[in-house]
Amino acid sequence: MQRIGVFVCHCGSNIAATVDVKKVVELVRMEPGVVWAEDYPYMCSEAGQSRIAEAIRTQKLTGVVVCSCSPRMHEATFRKCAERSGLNPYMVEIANIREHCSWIHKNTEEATEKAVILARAAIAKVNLNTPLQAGESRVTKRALVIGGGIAGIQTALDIADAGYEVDIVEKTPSIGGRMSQLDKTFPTLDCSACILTPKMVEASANEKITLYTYSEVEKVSGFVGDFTVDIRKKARSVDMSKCTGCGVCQEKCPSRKTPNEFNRGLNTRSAIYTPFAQAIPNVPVIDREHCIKFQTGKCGVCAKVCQAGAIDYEQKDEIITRKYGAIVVATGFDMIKLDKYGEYAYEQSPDVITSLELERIMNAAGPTKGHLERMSDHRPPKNIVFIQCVGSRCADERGKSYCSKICCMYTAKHAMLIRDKYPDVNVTVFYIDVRTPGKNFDEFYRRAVEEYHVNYIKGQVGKVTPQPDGTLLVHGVDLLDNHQVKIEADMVVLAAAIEPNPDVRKIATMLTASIDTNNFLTEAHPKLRPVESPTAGIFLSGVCQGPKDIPETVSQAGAAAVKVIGLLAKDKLLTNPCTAKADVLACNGCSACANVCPYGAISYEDQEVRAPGVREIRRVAVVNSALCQGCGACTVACPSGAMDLQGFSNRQMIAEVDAICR
Amino acid sequence: MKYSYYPGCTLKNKAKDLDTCARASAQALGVELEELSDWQCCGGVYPLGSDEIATKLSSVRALAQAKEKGQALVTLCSACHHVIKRVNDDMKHVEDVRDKANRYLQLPEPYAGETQVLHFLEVLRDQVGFDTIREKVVKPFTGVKIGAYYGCLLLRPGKIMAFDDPENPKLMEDFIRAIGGEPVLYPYRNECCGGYSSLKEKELAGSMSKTILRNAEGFGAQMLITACPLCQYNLNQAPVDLPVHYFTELLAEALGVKEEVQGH
Amino acid sequence: MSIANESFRPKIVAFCCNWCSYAGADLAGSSRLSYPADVKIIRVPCSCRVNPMFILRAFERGADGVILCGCHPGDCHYTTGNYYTRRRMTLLFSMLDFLGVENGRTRVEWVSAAEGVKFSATMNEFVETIRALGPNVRLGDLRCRS
Amino acid sequence: MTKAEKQAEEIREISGSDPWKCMKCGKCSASCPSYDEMDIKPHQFVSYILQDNVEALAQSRSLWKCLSCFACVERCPRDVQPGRLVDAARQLVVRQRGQDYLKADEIPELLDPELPQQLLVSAFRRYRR
Repeated sequence: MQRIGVFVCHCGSNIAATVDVKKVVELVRMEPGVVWAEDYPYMCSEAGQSRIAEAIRTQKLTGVVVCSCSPRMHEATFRKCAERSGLNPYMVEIANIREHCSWIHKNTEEATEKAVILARAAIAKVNLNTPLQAGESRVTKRALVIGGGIAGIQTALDIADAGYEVDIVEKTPSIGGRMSQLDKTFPTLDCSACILTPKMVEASANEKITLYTYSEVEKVSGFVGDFTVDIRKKARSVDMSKCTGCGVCQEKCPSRKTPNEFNRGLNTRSAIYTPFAQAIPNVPVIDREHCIKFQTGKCGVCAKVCQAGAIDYEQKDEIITRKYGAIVVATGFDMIKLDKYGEYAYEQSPDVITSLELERIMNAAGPTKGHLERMSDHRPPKNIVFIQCVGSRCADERGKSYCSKICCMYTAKHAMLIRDKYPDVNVTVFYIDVRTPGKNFDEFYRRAVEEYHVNYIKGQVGKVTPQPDGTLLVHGVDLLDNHQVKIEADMVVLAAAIEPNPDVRKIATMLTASIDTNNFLTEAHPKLRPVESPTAGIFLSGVCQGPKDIPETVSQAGAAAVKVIGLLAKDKLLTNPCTAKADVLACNGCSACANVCPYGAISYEDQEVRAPGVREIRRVAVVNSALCQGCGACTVACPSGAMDLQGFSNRQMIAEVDAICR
Repeated sequence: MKYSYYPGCTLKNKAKDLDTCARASAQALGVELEELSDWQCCGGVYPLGSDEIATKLSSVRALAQAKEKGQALVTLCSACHHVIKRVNDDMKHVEDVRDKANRYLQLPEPYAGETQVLHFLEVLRDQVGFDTIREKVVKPFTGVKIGAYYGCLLLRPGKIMAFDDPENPKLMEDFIRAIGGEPVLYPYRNECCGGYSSLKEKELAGSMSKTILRNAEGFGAQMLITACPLCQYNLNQAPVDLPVHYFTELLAEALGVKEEVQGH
Repeated sequence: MSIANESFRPKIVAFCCNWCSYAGADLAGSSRLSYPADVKIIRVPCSCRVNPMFILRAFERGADGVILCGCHPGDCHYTTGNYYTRRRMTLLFSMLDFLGVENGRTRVEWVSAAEGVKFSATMNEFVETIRALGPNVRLGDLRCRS
Repeated sequence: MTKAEKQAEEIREISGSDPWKCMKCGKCSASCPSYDEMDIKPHQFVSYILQDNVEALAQSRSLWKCLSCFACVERCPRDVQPGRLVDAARQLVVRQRGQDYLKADEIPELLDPELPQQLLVSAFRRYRR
C-alpha cells in the first residue's frame, strides 16, 4: 500500500475562489492510501514546495498528488521537488483543477465536486505508480539548418561560432534567400546585398559549415539528440569540384526562354544558370526541364565551351544520410498568389506588380538594370499607386487572417526611394492603417510623408481598371475626406500578403513539428519559448514561425542558435522513462506491436522464459527504450495484453476510469 | 441532352430574341429545352433579407418542377438565373427558409435544393463544349471584335453563383472565340450598368452605362454581347454608338439558324 | 453525491492526448470557455494509447458517454497514432452501437492545441447530446450499482 | 433595449451580416458605383448600425441609390458585405406601409416603349412593399 500525500493549491484565488479547497482536503483524506492532505495558497512557491518536501520526509510518503494547475505548467516543478526530497519523481501525479475545473466552472458546489473526482482519479493512479528511472541517450554534436536564407545563415554562423558542425540544406542553387532579392533595407536604406553577401561568404568559408545547395530534406527519423536525416542532393549536372564559375556556359546556352525565378519572372534566363551574380556556391545548375540537351538530346553547347570540363550530363541525384543532434527550420516565406484578386488586374496588366517585383525592378542587377520603368512599354512611370493589405487581414478565404507586418515599412521605403531618385514621379499610398512599431520605424514613415511628400490616403482600393491608353485607373476611397478617389496611374504596386513557404507542411510532417492553420510553425510557448517547436530538438528561425522583418529574423536566428548550442553542449540527454515494456510471460512474439511502432523501437529476440511450470526459449518482443517515445500504439495492438506503457499502464488508466465513474 | 427551361417574363416579351435564338441554337446543337408548364415570374431581384419567404416561392416552384422531371433547370436571363440559383442555395443550406417554404408550398415531396441550376452559357461550356460549337459554326464572326458584358448578376456573389472568376471571368470570351470572333478584354465588363435605377434615376444609370461602353470602345470592341435584357436596355439608352446584342443572337447567326427564327 | 431529485447529470469521460487536445483543453481553461462539469478529462500520451477496454470499462462502470480527442490527422506528435485511433474506434463504436450503446454516446474529435474554442464547443455539444439520450443502461455492471 | 437598438438588431438579423467584423478599410465605398449619389456611404452604413443609428439610415437617400450590384459583397475582405445591410435597412422601411419609394401612379410617365418588363418587376420589388 502506498502512503500518499495530497497537496491542494489555491493558486491565490484562481482555484480557491471557485473550488472549496478545504472541502477537497477533507474529502480526499478518506481515499485509500492517503495519509496526508493539506492546502496552501501557492504550492509552486518556494514555501509550498518545502511543505511538500517536509511531508515526504516526515510522513514517509511514497506517492504525491498535487491538485493545482495543468501538468503542462508545473508537473516538472513538483517532480523535481519530490526528487530533491528523496522520492522518485514519477511517483508524483497532478490533478488539473485549474484549467480543467476552477477556470471554466462558476458554481462552487459543482466545481468542488469535480475537483474531488479529479483528485480521486490521480490518487487511484498514484496507488499503482512504480518508480521509474529516466534513461540516457547520446547527443550527436552536429546541427542541421533547413533553409539558406538570412535566418538559416545567421543560425548556422552562430552555431559554428560555438565550435559545432552545422549543415545548411537549401532547395535552390544558391544560399541567400529572399533577402538576396531585396534592393535596399528599411529603416536605414542600406543595400541588402552589401550586408548579406559578406554573411554568405562567411558561411561558405567557415570550415564548420557544410552547404548542401540545390538539395532537399527527404526523410527524418530519430529524436532529440539523435536524428537521422536523408538529404537529396539534386543532380546539378555540373561538377562542383571542377567548375571555375567563369559563366561562359550561361552566355552561350541557346535555351533562354525560362522565366527567371530570381527576378520573379520579369525576364528570362538560360537553362544552365546561377540565380544571381553573387550566388554561393558560384556553380551553375542545368535546369533539365528547359535544357535542349536533356529534352531533345541535341545540343551540348555548354559542355563544348566549358574549359574546365565541369559539365556532367550523367550526374545523378545523390542521397546523403547524416546524424544530427538538433534541427533548425528556417524555410522562410513567399508572397501569396494573386490570381484570386482579379479586381486589382495583376494578371491582366504587366504594369500592376507586387512589391517584390518592384524590388527587382529597382535593383541595379534586376531586369531593368535599376531603371524604374513600366514592364509593358519600358517607359518611366509618372504616377505610381501603392495598395496595402492585399490579402492580409482578410476574413474570407481569398486572403490571410494575419497582418503581414513588413508591408507598411517596405512601402514607405519604396515610396521614399522613388521620390528621392525621381522627384517628378507622384506617389500615392492607399492604406488601411500604417503600422510601424519598431525602432526608428515611425520616424521613417513620417519622413516619407514630411520630407518626400508621399501622398498617403486612408482607404482601400476597390478596383484597378486598365484603360485603352495604357494607364491604370485606380478606383479608391479617401475615408477621412469621405470621397471617392480616382487616380490615373501608370504603375500599381500591390503589397501582397506573405505566407510560409509552401514546402513547410511537408517538412513539418517529417519532423512531427506542429503547424498552425496558416502553416506557420507553432512555438513551444508563444511568449516564453518562441524559438523552439513543441517537438524536442526542433528549433524555429525566421518567418517560418510568423511574419518578421530582417532585424527580427536575425535576432530569432541567434536565439535559435543559442538553444541549439545549449543542447549540443550536453553529452547525454535524459530520456522519457514512460516507455513501452513487454511482459515476456504473456508475449507470444506475434509482431503486432512492431508493425504499428512509428519508431522501429521494437525488435524480437529469443529469450528463456521462466515461470512456474514453464521453462522454454521463446521469441519475445523487446523495446529499445532509447527509441521508444511512449505513444502507446503497441499496447493496444497487442492481442495478449503483454505490452504495457510505463507511467500510463493499463491498470493505471482503468483505475482512473473507475475513479471518475464511481 | 434534355433540360427544363425557365424563360422568365421579359423573354416572352421585350427580349424575344434572347429566347427564340437560344431555342433555335439549342436545337442545332442537340440540346432540348423543355419549357416548364406553368412558371411564374422570379421577381427580378433576389430578396437579400434572410427572413423573406414569399418572394422566393415562385423560384422554389420552378425548381421543384424540374426536380420532379429529373432535369437540370436552364435559364437565360441573368436576373432569373441569379434569383433562382440563390434561392436554390437557400433551399439547400438555410434550414429556416427550407422549412418555411416547404410548409407553405405543401409539395408532394419536400424540396431541398436538389435541382441543378444552369445558365445556358454554362450548358454551352460544360455540356455541349466550345469545341463542339466551333465545329458546328457555319458563319463565323471572323475578325469581328466583340466585347463580353457580364454585368453583376451572373458573377456575384462568386461563392454562390460559381459561374466564373467574379473579378476576371473568361467564359464569354471563350464563347466569342468559339463562334469565330475576337474577344476584347476590357475591365468594365463586370461593372454595374445601373440596373433597376434606370426607372427613376435615369442619369445615374446613363452615366454608368456610358463609362462601360466608352471603355469597351476604347479597347476596340465593335459590339457587345450580354445575357441580360435590363443590361441591354440600359446600355442601349446610353449615347454611345456601340451595338449591344444578346449572346444567343450571335450564336444563332453563327450556327446559321438566325433566318429560321426571324422567319417565324 | 446527491443526484436524487436533480435533473440528469451525465458521467462523461474524455480521453485527451497530451500534445494537442489536452493543451486545447488547457487553452479552453485559460480562455475561460466554460463547458459542463460533467466532463472529466484523462490525460493519455496519444489518442492511440486508448485501449477499447478502457471505454468498455467506462460504460461498465456507469459512464453515459465517452469522447476521445486527439491531434488532427497529419498532426500527430507520434506521426501516425491518430490514424490507428480512427480505425480502431470506427470498429469499436459500430460494435457498441450494435450492443445498444448509441453512436451518440461515443465520439472521436480532433482538437489542436490552438483550438480552445473548439474544445469547449465540442464538450458543450457532446454533453447536450448525452443529456438528450438520457442515462446509459446498456453494458452497466449491475454489481457496480449502488 | 431601446427602439433604436432593437431596430439595429433587426437589421443585423435580416441581413445576416456581422458589422463588428468591419476593419474600416473602405473597399466597399471604393467599389460602389453609386457612391456619389449616396448621402450615407457604404462603409458608414456599417458604423451607423454599430451605433444603433437606424433612424438616420431610414431617412437616407442611399437606400434607394444602392443598385444591388454586389461589388461590395464580393470584395469585402472581412465578410461584412455592406450591401446586405443596405438591403436590410431598405426592407425595414418598405415594410412600413406608405414608405414606398415608387408609387404606382408615377409609373406611366416613367415608361418608354423599349423598357423591359424585368426593369419594372425589379424596381417594384426593391422600391416598394
